[in-house]
Amino acid sequence: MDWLGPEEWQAVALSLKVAVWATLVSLPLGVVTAVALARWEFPGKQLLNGLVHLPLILPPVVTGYLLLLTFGTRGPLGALLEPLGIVFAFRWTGAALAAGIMAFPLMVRAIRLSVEAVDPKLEQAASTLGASRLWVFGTVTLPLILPGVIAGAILAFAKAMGEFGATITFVSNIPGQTQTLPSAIYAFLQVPGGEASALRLVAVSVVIAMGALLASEWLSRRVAKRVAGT
Amino acid sequence: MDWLGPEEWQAVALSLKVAVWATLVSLPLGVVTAVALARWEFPGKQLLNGLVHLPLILPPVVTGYLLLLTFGTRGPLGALLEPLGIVFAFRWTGAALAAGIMAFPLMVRAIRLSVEAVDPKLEQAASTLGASRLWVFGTVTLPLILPGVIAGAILAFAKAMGEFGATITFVSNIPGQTQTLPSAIYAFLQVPGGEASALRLVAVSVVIAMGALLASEWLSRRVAKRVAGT
Amino acid sequence: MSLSVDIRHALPGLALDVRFEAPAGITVLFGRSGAGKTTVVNAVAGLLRPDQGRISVNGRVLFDSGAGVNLPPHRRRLGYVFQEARLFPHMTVRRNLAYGQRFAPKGAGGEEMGRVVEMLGIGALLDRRPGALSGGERQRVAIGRALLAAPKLILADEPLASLDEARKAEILPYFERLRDEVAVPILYVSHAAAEVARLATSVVVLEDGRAARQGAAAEVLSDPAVTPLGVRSAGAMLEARVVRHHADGLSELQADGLTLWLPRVPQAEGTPLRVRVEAHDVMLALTRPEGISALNVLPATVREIRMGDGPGALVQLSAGPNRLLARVTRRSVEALELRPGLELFAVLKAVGVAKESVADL
Amino acid sequence: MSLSVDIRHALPGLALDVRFEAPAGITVLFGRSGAGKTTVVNAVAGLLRPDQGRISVNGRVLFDSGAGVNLPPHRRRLGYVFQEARLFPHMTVRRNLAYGQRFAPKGAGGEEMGRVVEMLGIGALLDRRPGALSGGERQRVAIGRALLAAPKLILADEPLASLDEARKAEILPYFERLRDEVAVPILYVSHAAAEVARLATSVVVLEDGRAARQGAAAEVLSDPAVTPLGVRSAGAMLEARVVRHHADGLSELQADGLTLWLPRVPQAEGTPLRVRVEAHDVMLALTRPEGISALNVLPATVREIRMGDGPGALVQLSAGPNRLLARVTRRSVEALELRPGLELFAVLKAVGVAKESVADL
Amino acid sequence: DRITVFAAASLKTALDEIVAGFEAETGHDVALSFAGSSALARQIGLGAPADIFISANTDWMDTLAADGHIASGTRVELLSNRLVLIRHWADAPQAEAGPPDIAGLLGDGRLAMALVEAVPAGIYGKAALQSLGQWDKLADRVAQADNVRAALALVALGEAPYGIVYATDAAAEPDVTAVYTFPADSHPPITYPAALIAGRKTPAATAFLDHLQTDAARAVFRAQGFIVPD
Ligand SMILES: Nc1ncnc2c1ncn2[C@@H]1O[C@H](COP(=O)(O)OP(=O)(O)OP(=O)(O)O)[C@@H](O)[C@H]1O
Ligand SMILES: Nc1ncnc2c1ncn2[C@@H]1O[C@H](COP(=O)(O)OP(=O)(O)OP(=O)(O)O)[C@@H](O)[C@H]1O
Ligand SMILES: [Mg+2]
Ligand SMILES: [Mg+2]
Repeated sequence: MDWLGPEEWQAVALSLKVAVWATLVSLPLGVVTAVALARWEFPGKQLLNGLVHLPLILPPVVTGYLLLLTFGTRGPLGALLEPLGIVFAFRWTGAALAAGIMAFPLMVRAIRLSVEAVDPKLEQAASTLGASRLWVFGTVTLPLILPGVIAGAILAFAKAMGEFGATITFVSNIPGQTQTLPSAIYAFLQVPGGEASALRLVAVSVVIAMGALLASEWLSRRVAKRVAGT
Repeated sequence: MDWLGPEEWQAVALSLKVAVWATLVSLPLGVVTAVALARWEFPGKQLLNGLVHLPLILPPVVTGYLLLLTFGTRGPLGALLEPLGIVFAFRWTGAALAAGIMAFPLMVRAIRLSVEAVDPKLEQAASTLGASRLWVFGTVTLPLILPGVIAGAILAFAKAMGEFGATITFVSNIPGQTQTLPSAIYAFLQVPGGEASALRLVAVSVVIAMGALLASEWLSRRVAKRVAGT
Repeated sequence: MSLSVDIRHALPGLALDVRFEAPAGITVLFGRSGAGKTTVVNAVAGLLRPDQGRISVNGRVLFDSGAGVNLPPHRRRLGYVFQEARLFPHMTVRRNLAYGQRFAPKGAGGEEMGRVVEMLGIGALLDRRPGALSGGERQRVAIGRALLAAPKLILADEPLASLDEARKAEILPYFERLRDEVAVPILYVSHAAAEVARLATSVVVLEDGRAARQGAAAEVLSDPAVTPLGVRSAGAMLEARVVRHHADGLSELQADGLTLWLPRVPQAEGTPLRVRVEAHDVMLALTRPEGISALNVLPATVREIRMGDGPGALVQLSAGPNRLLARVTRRSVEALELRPGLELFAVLKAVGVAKESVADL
Repeated sequence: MSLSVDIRHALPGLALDVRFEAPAGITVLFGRSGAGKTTVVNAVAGLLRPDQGRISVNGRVLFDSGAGVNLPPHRRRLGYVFQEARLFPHMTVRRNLAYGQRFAPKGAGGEEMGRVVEMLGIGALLDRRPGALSGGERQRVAIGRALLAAPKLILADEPLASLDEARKAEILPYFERLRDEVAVPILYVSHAAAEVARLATSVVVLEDGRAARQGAAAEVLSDPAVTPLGVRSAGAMLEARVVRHHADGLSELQADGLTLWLPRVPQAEGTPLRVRVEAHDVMLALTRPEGISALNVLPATVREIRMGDGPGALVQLSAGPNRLLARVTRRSVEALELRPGLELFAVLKAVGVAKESVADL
Repeated sequence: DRITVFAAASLKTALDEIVAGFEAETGHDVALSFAGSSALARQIGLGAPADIFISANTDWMDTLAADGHIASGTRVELLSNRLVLIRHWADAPQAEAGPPDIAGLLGDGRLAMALVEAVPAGIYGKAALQSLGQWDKLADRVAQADNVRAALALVALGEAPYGIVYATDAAAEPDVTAVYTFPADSHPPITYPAALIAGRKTPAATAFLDHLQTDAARAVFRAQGFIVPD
């Protein structure tokens, strides 16, 4: 399609890549965190809970700034990770990190609700049959929370597709490297007469997210039907 | 406390008002939408689903701009509602509208997951005892989804407290009228030397949101315990 | 007062095609596990919409696929005791019990909470939630909840399956009273012979989704060809009247000229009742035996002898206008030279008649 | 092969304080609804951590509050049939059944899937999910799932409560086989007298959280003071041996000098077995009755007469080295002038002994 | 009377101070709404209750004027600014004689700027680099932030060794040093136009616009580093 310029296509591709990675990488962590918050008792639990919600509460710019402080080349974690070849500053990986962190509370909340809805009696039944806690989780809990995991993933994906404030603050806007769709949209909106171009990009991002949403609905329904048992 | 100026206190008060109203007003709508998406079959269901998720996908600026176009004094809905005395543009009500709309997908997803986890067999049991659909909802479904409703409400509240992009785009940043905490933080961050002031406001907003979070956790646990049955 | 069911419904595992008329009283549905009992009950409750058919209670049409009628469950005025309790987990036992009362029309004359609670022995549980109840306790609360909804039709799916004998013995009279006084039609699923015998006004036997046999309880259960609960549960019904309660704890009953001695029955003197005499409790004697512990020695005439496949035989007797069934061995049939028309004595121990086998008429 | 339980635990509704030793075989727990049966079983399974006490199987300590031992459930090698199925809703029946097999050590010699499936009659259900099963079908799958886990201890909480008689009759022998051949200790909760009588090696009676009585099945169930299943289920055990199967479908048994005639028993000639004779099936006669249908007329001596509160009395008899219980009315006790030492005849119909009451030794 | 002023966010510190004086002097009540120029301009175009608009660039003011939203004859060029090249202070500051070879200085670091196509500081910076003949070498090396303050932060934190920001921002940030001031003719004039909004030409608003041009006000602007045209 030629109604998007090459730079815009780059932004679309990059946004997809960033959102997919942000979602996939944070998913296991989100599941673990959700289970921990829903089922375990440990000191500092409420602290973890607050921390997870922080990106939701803070203005995105602040989150981005904090990321910069922490994961920037001079930041403590950034400096630590750099020798391992993990660099976030001004890279798409940083965009994914920002998107993942911004989406994390949404993901965790969704999964956590599902975990809380699982009947512990089923998990008990599995354990009496010889399944260790890990096996119980993998064969009973996880399949049962799958609709929640899917919901969490799609929320995270949608959020990651739309995330702007933290991302641009953390990794700036470098066309082809860190320019995501929302950054491009923002740029168009800053100049008089840029609305039409912005709208085209908005349409693209809506189409992508809606496609993902429909796919997740379909998947979720299939899973739910299986669990309902017919 | 005199470490916040009067204008800042105004911003705190306004943010609270906006977030509380946004949460409370959208809550019933969120519950209905969640139930509709989880349980009913109707034409345009996927459209509604997409619409609900839209604010999550769109960059906030775009959402704010669309709100301005729609609910502004010159917008179609704005013009329609004005004679009824309902004005959103550049009022705190508009900030609440923006916050509510931005928070809506989070609220709906949380509630919807809970609705999907309710065993329809319990609702059936209630209906055999003579309860109409509405009664069943009020006496069985609603109490059982309460943890999800609380989770949805707190997510929405936190999001509303932190919402910035759509709000400032829609209703601007007029102290005492539409200047919420995030807008005030933004303004401070735009000028040299404003960081310290911004940080103070960030701290306030974190304290408020964490307080709400803790309260919701406590409430949620109480409710869950009741439902678990001991 | 009657329930009429005529439905067809296809499930992956079952093709349901059931038609029966249940008269007033308790209609027991039975059949093996998976025969379709719960499916039928769900259809009557409105929880399952049959592909085709018609269901009506006392002329009120609940469902009619032809006429497009399908009353929602809450308009059917039911009391459904589910096979798996289904208590509301977020309500105390008390609120669970009271749930249906709110929806009963004023003056519907439902049961009284206190009475039901006492009968079910759940007084100590009222402020607990279902999560803290034992299996049997849950089931009892579920029974109470259904009874308190002032229903016009009671559906009970194995309501007593998880209860101990003593508890059953306390609850059974309640169902009898419902049958006899309140005159609510009851559709009752059960596997337990004693329960069926005691409660059933009529019986529908389901086999693979079809009503293989149906009719009055006395008839279906006395038919040696059916004995659907296994041959051990064959038996006959006697209609009798309480003559007198004696000081030694025995009650004297009169059944059309026969005198029966039973352990004290709860009914007042003069009350008509029915007694189920199980075939395997009846012994036959050619001469009136003397010096035996059995108190009931009834003169009778052999009407019919049905030899079984195994070592047993079922002997149908007439004792006055009453019928009795006796299960004996084929060896005894030969040794005693039993044949239709032979006059002999049926011997029955007073204690051979279980409490559950005596029921109001 | 034995299970030793000694636990104390306080619940809001119940103060549990139970101590019992279960020898090899099937130990039946019973007691009224809410007595604490499920709680005890959960403690053995490790799903409930008792406040105090010790639980061990064959010397392997599962729990010891003193020593701080508390094996997690998955290390206890259990097969637990829950009171409420608890199937995994997202797995097919087949996967539910196979679930525990994975965790069994290689060569643990568990049951074979095909055999269990056939015994339970669930072959047609293998590809369905639990949501599409009937109550009884679910329960059967749950039994299969537990058996297939190659457990070292089977816990069964009213496993057969929701099954029809015919189905029960098919599954009971399986538990017997487990008891006799596989020698897995089994803790079994049941309310059903016939089931208990047939399966129990030993019996623990729970009352309000305490073990009110325990001992060998024959002993506990023959004790007229206990009759824990209600007085109707009092009975005595006779140990006997199959002498011959006769052509007319009867089996001749020998019990220390007494000859017993029963409907054909499945055991081969020469096999020792035990027969439960229920007290209310036994009639007493002062002289040997002639011309009666009952085949078993056993000379006996009155040992003890226990008058009940009601109209009944339990008479304990010795017939050779065997004990018998007869339930009669007080009126008969007086009319026959029964007293310890009196010699008389115990009359028992061959068909009076239910199939379930005959069991391998 | 109440006056509502929509002003570019970078003017916050100065305007806050000026307004305090103005209010004390006249008894009028001034509400200052700070946001991005683009958002403010759009809001005014859609009927925002602003009396005065102070933009950070001329484009948005031109657009509003073209659409007839500006009271004719009231537009003044209030302020102007200079563009400087800054570097992180930790590296020994060195004065540059002529225009430095920025690409050479960067090494493998990035040049922090505001969005070069959208945000005024970025647009001006790009023009300046083009006129110095360095843009083509640098185009791929630029980390574009969503506003000039974020660009400044990147340099202040050392994430980017160099950046291009306004002189006003550079002056107030202790962690950066201005190493080169771009010639005023290397980029379009940096001006902050102010004007009354059409239909809002009240005496109070006019008084405030006049007040902004008083010596007292100019002194405040100057103190913030702005250049006040004579
Ligand atoms: N979590 C709990 N909190 C409080 N009381 C409980 C809890 N669980 C069980 N109880 C009580 O403990 C008692 C014993 O329960 P348990 O489930 O062991 O009974 P049971 O003997 O298995 O009865 P049933 O035959 O009805 O299944 C009951 O009175 C029950 O109400
Ligand atoms: N949703 C379903 N999908 C497919 N098959 C089903 C479904 N529900 C029930 N069945 C099948 O229909 C048959 C009848 O089920 P139903 O529950 O009526 O049996 P039931 O007579 O109540 O048995 P039980 O005594 O075991 O409770 C069973 O074989 C069951 O597997
Ligand atoms: Mg059923
Ligand atoms: Mg129990």
